[in-house]
Amino acid sequence: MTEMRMRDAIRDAMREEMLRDDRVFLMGEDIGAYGGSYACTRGLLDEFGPERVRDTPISESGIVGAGVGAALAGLVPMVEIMTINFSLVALDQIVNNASKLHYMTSGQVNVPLVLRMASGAGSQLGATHSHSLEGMFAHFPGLTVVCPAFPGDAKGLLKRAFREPNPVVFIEHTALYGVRGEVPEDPEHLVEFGEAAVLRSGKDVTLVGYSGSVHQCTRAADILAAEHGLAAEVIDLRTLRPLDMSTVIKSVQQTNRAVVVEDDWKFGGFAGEISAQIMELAFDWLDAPVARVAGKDVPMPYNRNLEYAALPSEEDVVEAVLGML
Amino acid sequence: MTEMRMRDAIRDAMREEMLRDDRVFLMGEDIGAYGGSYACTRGLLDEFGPERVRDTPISESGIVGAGVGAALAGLVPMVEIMTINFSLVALDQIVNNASKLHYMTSGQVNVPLVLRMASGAGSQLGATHSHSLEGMFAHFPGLTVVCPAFPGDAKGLLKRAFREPNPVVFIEHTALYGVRGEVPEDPEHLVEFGEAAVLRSGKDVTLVGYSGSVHQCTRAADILAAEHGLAAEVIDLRTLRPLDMSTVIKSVQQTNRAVVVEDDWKFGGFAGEISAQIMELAFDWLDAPVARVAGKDVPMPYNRNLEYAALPSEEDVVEAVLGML
Amino acid sequence: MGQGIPEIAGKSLNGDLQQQFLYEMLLIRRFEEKCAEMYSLGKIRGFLHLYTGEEACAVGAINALRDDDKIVTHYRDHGHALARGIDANRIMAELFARVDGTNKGRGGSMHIFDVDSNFLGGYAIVAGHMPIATGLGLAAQFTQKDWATLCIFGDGGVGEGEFHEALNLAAIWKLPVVWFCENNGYGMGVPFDDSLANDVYKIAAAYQIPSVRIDGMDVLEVYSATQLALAHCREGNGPYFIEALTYRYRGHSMADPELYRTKEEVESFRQKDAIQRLRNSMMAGGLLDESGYNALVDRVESEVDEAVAFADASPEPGLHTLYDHVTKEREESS
Amino acid sequence: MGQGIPEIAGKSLNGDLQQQFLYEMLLIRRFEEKCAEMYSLGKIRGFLHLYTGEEACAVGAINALRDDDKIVTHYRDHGHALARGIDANRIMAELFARVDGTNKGRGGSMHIFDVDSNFLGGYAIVAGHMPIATGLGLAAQFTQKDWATLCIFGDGGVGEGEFHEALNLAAIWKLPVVWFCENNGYGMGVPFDDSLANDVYKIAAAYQIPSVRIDGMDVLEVYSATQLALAHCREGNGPYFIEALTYRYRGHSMADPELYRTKEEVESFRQKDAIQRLRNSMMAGGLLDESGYNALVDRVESEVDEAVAFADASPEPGLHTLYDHVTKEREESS
Ligand SMILES: Cc1ncc(C[n+]2csc(CCOP(=O)(O)OP(=O)(O)O)c2C)c(N)n1
Ligand SMILES: Cc1ncc(C[n+]2csc(CCOP(=O)(O)OP(=O)(O)O)c2C)c(N)n1
Ligand SMILES: [Mg+2]
Ligand SMILES: [Mg+2]
Repeated sequence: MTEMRMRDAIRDAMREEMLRDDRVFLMGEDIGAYGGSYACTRGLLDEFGPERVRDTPISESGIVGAGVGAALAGLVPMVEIMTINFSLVALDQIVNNASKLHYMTSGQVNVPLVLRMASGAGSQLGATHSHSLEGMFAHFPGLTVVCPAFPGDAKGLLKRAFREPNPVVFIEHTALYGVRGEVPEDPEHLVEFGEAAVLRSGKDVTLVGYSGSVHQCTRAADILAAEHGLAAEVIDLRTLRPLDMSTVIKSVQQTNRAVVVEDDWKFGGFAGEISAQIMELAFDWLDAPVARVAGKDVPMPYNRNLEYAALPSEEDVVEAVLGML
Repeated sequence: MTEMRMRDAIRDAMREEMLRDDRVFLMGEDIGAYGGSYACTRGLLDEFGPERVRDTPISESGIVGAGVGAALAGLVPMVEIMTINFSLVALDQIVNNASKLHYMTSGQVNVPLVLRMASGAGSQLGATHSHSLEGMFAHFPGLTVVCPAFPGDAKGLLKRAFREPNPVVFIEHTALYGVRGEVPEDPEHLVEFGEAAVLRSGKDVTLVGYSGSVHQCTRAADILAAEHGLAAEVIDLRTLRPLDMSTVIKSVQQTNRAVVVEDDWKFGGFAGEISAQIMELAFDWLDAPVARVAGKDVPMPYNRNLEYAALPSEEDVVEAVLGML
Repeated sequence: MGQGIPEIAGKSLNGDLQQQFLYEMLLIRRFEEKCAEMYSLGKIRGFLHLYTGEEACAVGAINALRDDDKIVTHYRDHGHALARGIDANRIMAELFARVDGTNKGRGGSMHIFDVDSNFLGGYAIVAGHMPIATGLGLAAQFTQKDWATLCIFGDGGVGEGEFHEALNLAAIWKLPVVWFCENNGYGMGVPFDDSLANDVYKIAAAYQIPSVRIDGMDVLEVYSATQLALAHCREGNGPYFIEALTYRYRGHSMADPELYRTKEEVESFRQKDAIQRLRNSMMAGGLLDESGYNALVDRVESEVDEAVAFADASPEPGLHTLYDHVTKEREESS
Repeated sequence: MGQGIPEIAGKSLNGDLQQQFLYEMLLIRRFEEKCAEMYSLGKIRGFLHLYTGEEACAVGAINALRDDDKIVTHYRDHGHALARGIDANRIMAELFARVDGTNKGRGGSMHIFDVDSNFLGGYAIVAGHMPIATGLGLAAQFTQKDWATLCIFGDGGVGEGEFHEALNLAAIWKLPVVWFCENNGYGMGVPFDDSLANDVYKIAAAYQIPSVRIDGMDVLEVYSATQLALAHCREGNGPYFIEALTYRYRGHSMADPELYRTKEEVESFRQKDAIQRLRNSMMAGGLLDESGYNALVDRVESEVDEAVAFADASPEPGLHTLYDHVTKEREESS
């Protein structure tokens, strides 16, 4: 184990996978000389050269589609879409090509493509640059959607993504790039998809989060313990598709209460899926309706106070828990 | 009242609004000489000329963006995206421009843009041409999402859309274009947004649908009545955003059971939102978990039997109801 | 001969090859006519876009390829699949949605795919496959192989942003992709002239890609233009662009009321029919006689009949397969 | 003078106008420098893209417009907003996220918007505003007005598919749009030469749009080129394309480590500084003296200081406004 920041764990994952498998290459806007807009690829151009660390023009649809093509020909491309906000111009490639080709061809080909993108709000980037669309991607069959909350998981999940025969949308919360954590050194340490992590055990309520919202859950758990004497169980989903509901249900069967937390807009968001599944699978165990704490249903305002108000906070989580007792 | 098909009701709505307001114009692929790929604009080119019924190249992003620009300049454009499957290449325009400009400018401008698109599966068009993405659009604040199930509503809602100061995504199920129904003649007959219709009253279970799935609900209600002696209340949401939950909740408080039906993939779909809200708002009234009957989580296969199996049917709805008694 | 294509003076293509071209064009023609019949019988469903009139494009371009070259194309793809040598039986079975179809009945008319012949698919989102072609080119370059990718698309596809992105990337990275635009004059009902601000091949030339316009109803011209294009690619010179002028005899799809063009216009193109042209020139050159021609016609007739019989006999996929292949299982070795 | 632009021989712009240009360029320069300071103080947040070095583009192009002409631009937009005459106080207040900002603190640096001056926004999705410009052009044509739309974007935007779609639509429909590419040599850290297969203005010319490349660090050249372009549009001849060669002195945004270029390169462009050039030529021509120049410098200094004071005094928007303007209420009359 070494302690490192999330962005370095991500870089190490890419570097190790490039060393392991020479079919792996990276492409994206400013991943080369610039070092990546969130510095995740810094140093890789020097180490691997411009064929394997390819700077591209600003053509998201073109480069994602090129990733699909290269994957069809047996390579293992990682395409970095600078931020999730720009994935909208490439969505057709992701949905109609990457996610469907294996099925439509009855298994003749598969698309081992890793799409990395930075997500999330909180730095006053305004309405067009503050999306959290993890749930949107999770809706499409054929995609795997990964959203780590810690450096160790980020590394293990990203390395796992490079060994996945299907397209993986790997979503990194911008607020977490600087977060430090323990990271295993073993280059064969992978984190499997579809396995949620129980970060903390508790008998009073289950808090479910992914990516950035995991940290709101753990902070809320701290407050609940310190100020209200309540023991919250905290679950980090780690991947949204596949989704590990059995860990969630096992927990809810103990706690009888659940709060699902996400940054994305509440209305029509992924928390609704989790909430509905909890009801479907653990109806008789629920002492209160599952609560959702999520982003307010507004385009993200630039102003800091408004932005803060638009995002879910640990206080909101605490309030939701207290409201259901 | 006149009886007519859905496609004719849609055409009449456009025609009447063009006659009423000379700022209204239509553009899209093959809406002119071809008459629209689902024949909804047939005859309008002859009546209004090529300035107001504008055939465009195959450039969805370009024409939707052009619609936004024209709307900013005070016109009231209707852009037809031939089918919802092609909306993915234009999604950035819809989300980052159309839906957000009013908010980002603090109300300086608004975008009175009507986006019509055909949706749904069932005609063996295969995986890329069988999307039901109503719920995806409903997730974005700033958009209004309309999905009529009957000709009369289609006309009243589409006319209402032309008078809406905000962008409206108007989604027409391809399987319904030929459906006949009573349509009011009064050119001032509008159907308001955010008002669900109770199509049929019943005390045993609430069936909630929109667009095509409304018809599965009514057929299921017939079967439930005829074969099982059960009275189902059927609710047609008509618009997903704004969403009329109060009509749904009032019903569930009577029936204590609900099934939400949609064509779209179940996982991460809009039915999850409705289901979660029913739990949140009517937890104490529920005798069973809200059930979701939706599309199977697979890209749509071409084969007819497989496609049928992938789509929700009235039998599935009946089964869900019987399973919750 | 189109602008910019050097004449292949004297190098008349040998008789066997011409015979092959004629056979393939006849096969496509007959296959498509049969599809129309099968569609009206309800045996084929969904969207069906027929290729009659454009046979010379598929046959000329695809015959110029090596086996290891890749093809991606649009939804009007039966002709391309047949020209690639994919068994007509398996194509028809796909259209009938049966397990012996190329895609086991999952794909349908617009999505024919056969990895064994490097036929990497028909794609139904206009221009959506063009970036895939760029990626295939990138893979060839990355692995230092000299196979090329043929990317076929319609004139309507030129309106999409992905045309621009795919061409630009291929040009700046010098990728071995032959862009092949089947300009049949219409994108559905919209005349090409109303759709693009310039000739297709001139737009392509702006990316500094060698770009030619050819007669897409002359199979020999298509063949030799594609050969030149492939040689250019294989030598590491980057992409090449061909705009082939052609015409579709039928409506855009089976649902097309064809309100946008006249019978006379269609007739005028039938006068230039590629099959008749090749047939006549072969006869004039002594490469074919009436009985030889009739033998070909009979051969394709029976092949197409056999395809229908084969397709009809093939079972439908079982309902238990619905969830197969949504994602591929990971093999532990990889 | 760039290729294709007729010399405006002898027609030297009058001294008052040159004085105005100089003042505006100085104002933008000082405003941007102050923004950098305010950013490091944490007064401005989010992404901040400064415009120093490129002032001649905004000032030259926007001064050629009429009041009823529309502007849409990209996220590097302060210079454009100032050149349009939007009060520096209100721009700075927007950057400070205050209620007196152009967007009441909702938009931020990348999204300055002022409908009263027909400044229809900075847009932050690269090339995402280009189709909007097409639509504005369509509206002018539809309503038979002779106002034009100026669409400003960066060289990086040319890589996007929407560039192609927007230009093509404007060209086939002959819309009054002046496309103005600020080619500052880089899209973030990627050199322009690695991004596009040809010169920008040559790609644009492929759409049969009159297209010129000009010196974007010469405000007089930018002004007269834009005048010609606007005249072309107003006469109903369709769009016009200008590629202005320029340079940004600072990093892409405040977060840019600038690993991709050398100090020497930056210095070489500073030698061609637009402000110094205009100042020198005005002095040489007797249109300006040292004290006149110093007066301008003092004036912009105090205007920018005032803008900061104004912004700082302006309150933050109240939390109760969070849900305002998600959608507009329908007025029954409409
Ligand atoms: C992105 C997208 N937009 C629209 C369509 C609907 N559509 C299918 S084919 C077609 C016309 C394409 O014309 P062209 O590229 O010239 O090919 P052709 O049919 O003439 O062979 C259209 C508009 C689509 N499939 N994809
Ligand atoms: C669709 C999209 N992709 C990527 C980005 C991230 N991004 C912001 S600015 C920029 C570079 C743009 O360069 P250019 O258009 O030349 O403008 P300049 O910054 O040089 O003025 C990039 C890649 C974005 N905002 N939108
Ligand atoms: Mg065509
Ligand atoms: Mg630039």
